[in-house]
Amino acid sequence: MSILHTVNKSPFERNTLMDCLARAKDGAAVLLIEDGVYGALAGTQASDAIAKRGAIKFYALGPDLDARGLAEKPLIDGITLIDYSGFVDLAEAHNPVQSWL
Amino acid sequence: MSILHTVNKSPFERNTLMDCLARAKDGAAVLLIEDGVYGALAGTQASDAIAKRGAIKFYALGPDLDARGLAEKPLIDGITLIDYSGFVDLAEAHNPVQSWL
Amino acid sequence: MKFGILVNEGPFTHQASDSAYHFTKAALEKGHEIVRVFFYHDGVNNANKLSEPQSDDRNLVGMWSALAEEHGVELIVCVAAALRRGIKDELLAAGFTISGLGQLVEAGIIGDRLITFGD
Amino acid sequence: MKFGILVNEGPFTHQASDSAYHFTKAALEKGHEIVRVFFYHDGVNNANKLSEPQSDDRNLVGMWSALAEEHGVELIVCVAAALRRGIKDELLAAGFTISGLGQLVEAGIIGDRLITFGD
Amino acid sequence: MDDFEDDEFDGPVKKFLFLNRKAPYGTIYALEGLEVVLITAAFDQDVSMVFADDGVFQIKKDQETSGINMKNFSPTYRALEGYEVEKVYAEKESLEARGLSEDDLVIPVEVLSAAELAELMDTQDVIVSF
Amino acid sequence: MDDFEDDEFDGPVKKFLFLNRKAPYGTIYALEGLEVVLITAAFDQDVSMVFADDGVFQIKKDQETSGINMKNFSPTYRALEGYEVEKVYAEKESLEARGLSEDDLVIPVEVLSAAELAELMDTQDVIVSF
Repeated sequence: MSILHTVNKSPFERNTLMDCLARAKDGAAVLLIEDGVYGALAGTQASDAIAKRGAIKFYALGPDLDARGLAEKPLIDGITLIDYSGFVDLAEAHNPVQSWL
Repeated sequence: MSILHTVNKSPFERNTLMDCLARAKDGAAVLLIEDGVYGALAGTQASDAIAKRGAIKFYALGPDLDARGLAEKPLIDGITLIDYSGFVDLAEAHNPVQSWL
Repeated sequence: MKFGILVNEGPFTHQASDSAYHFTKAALEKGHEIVRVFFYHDGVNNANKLSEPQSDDRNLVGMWSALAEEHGVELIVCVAAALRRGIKDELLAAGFTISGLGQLVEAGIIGDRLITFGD
Repeated sequence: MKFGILVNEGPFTHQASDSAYHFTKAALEKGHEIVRVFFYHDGVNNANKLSEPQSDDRNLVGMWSALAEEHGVELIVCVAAALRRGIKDELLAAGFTISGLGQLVEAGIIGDRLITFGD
Repeated sequence: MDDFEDDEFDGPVKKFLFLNRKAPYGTIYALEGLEVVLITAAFDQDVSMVFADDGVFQIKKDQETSGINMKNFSPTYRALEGYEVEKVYAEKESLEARGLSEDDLVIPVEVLSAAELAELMDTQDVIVSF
Repeated sequence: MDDFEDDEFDGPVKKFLFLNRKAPYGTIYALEGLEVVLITAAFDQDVSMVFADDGVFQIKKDQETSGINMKNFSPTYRALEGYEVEKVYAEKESLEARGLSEDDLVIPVEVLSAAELAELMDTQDVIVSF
C-alpha cells in the first residue's frame, strides 16, 4: 500500500511542498490542504514543482480552495478535487499517512 | 534613521530571509535571532543570500547561536555577533524595527 | 476502519483543529470508528472550557465536546503538555480527559491509521 | 528610550516569549523604559497562572510576573484575543491585566520603538 | 473596535505601516491583524496598509468559507475606506509570483514594487507585520 | 516516561517511524517529539527515528543553552540506546545542505539518502512527524 502525504503550507512561504516531493515515491498520493492548496494553482512561480511530477497522484481539498477564493482559478493539470469525505477515503486507501508539518 | 530588520526563521524551512532581503535597503541592518541564526552559517545552501548582499549590515544573536551548538562553526564574513544588550542598542540606533515573522 | 487522530495546535490560531474536526466528523459519517483524538503540544488548548469565541465564529471547544457526547469519541489531552501550558482538570470542557502519552502510542497500535493535524 | 513590546505567541511552543523577555530585561538593565508589554494572538496564553512547567524548565509566566513586580512593567493582555482562547480574569497571573487593542496602538504612539516577537 | 470612541485620544499622530504577509484561514494572523489596523485608524493615526508575500491572498475575491465553517472576513477590508484608511498597497512582485492581478482583488489597491515598498517602509515611525 | 511500566503492554508490535524535521529551541516540537519516541520504545514497538530537513540540527554537538535560559535536551538523545532505539538515521541531503557532517552530531547515526528515506517510509505502519 502506498503512502498518503499531506501538505498544509503555502509553497510561497515554506519549503514543505519541496521537502515532501523530495521523499515522495512514484505511485504515492499527495493531498494539499489548508494553505497547502495554494500549491495547486496553475501559472505561479511554484507550479512547476507539481506540474513536473507525473508519477504522483495529486489531490486538493475543495473546501480549502473555495475558502481562499480559488474555486474559479485554473489548477495544475491532473489535480483531483476532493472534500473531507474524499480525504477519509484517501486515508483509507493509503498507509501510512505522513503529514508534512 | 535606517530600518532594523529581524529574521527569526531558518532559511532552510521558510522564505522569510529572502522576503526580508528583497525589501531591505542598502544601509539597513538585519539581525538574525532564534532559528534565524542558521542563516548566519558559512558553507550552506543558504549562505549566498547574505554573503552577496554587501551594503547591508548583518548581526546574529550569540546566545541563540550558542544554544544551537554553532559557536564553533564558521559564519559568513562580516556578520557581527551581539547579545541581548546589543539587540537593545541596535533597536535604539535604528527605526522602525520590522520583524519578519 | 479505525482512525486515530493527533491534534497538535490550539483552536483559532492554526486551522489544524478545524481540519481535524472535519476529518473526524466525515469519518464518523462514513461509518468508520475513531479510536481516539489525542491533543498534544498546543493542541491541549482545545480543551479549555473558558474559550468564548465571538458569536458569529465557530466554537471549536464546544464542537469537540459535542462530538464526544454524540458519538462517544474519546478526547485525550496529554498531561505533560497540558501542565506546561496551564490546562488542568478544572478547565476541561465536557468530554475531555487528561492522560499520558501512552494513549497516543496505543492509538497508533490499535488504529488502522494515525492522522496528524498540526502547524 | 521608551520601548513598547508586542508578544504574539504563547510560552514554550515558540521562542517568541523567551526572546521578548530577554530583550525587555536587557532594556531595563540598560536604563530604558518599557512603556508596556502587549500580549496578542496566542501571546495571551503567557498570562495563564495555571502553567506549571517541569522543575528543570524555565517558568515564563512567573518570569513575566516577576518583571512586573520588580520593575513595574505593565503587562496587558488583549481582551478579544483572550476571550477567544479562554484566558479570563480568574486565570490571570500576578501583574497581568486584560484590556483593549487600543493599548497596543497607544504603546506604538507613546513609545520610541515598538518591537514585535512572534512566529 | 467597540471599546474606543473616536474623540477620546488627543495625542501625536504617527505613521503606522501594517505589513500583511500571511494567507487567510490557515492561520488567524490576517483576521486579528485587521482588527489592529481598524483600531489604529480610529486613533486618527497616519495608517498605511500593505499586502505582500502571501498577504496578497487576504484580499482575493470570491472567498466562500461555508465548507470549512469559518467566517469569511474578506468583506471587512471594504470597511477600511470608512475608517479613512486610504493608503492601501499590494506589492507587484508578490501578486505576479502568485498569478494574481488587480482584477482578482476585493478592494482597489495601489500596486507598488518591492523597491517602492522598501522606500515606503523607510519613512514610517512604526511597522507592525502580521 | 514515568507513568508507564515496561511490562504493562502485551499487544501487537508495529513499525513506528518518527520523522524529525524541526530545529530545536525555536519551537518545542523537537523536545516534545522526543518524549513520544521514548514512550513508544517503552511500548516495545519497532521504532525508527529519522533526522531530516532542519531536524538534523537537533543532534548538533556543543549545544550550550544557558544564554537563552532553556534546558539543553540534546543529551537525552543519548538515552535512545538505553530504550533500545537502535534504528537512528540522518538524511544525507539535509546534512549537506546545512554544511554538517557526522562529526558534528551528538550521537552516531546511519546516514541515508532521500531515496532511501522514501523507501524506509514506505515500509512503516505509522509515521509521526515533528
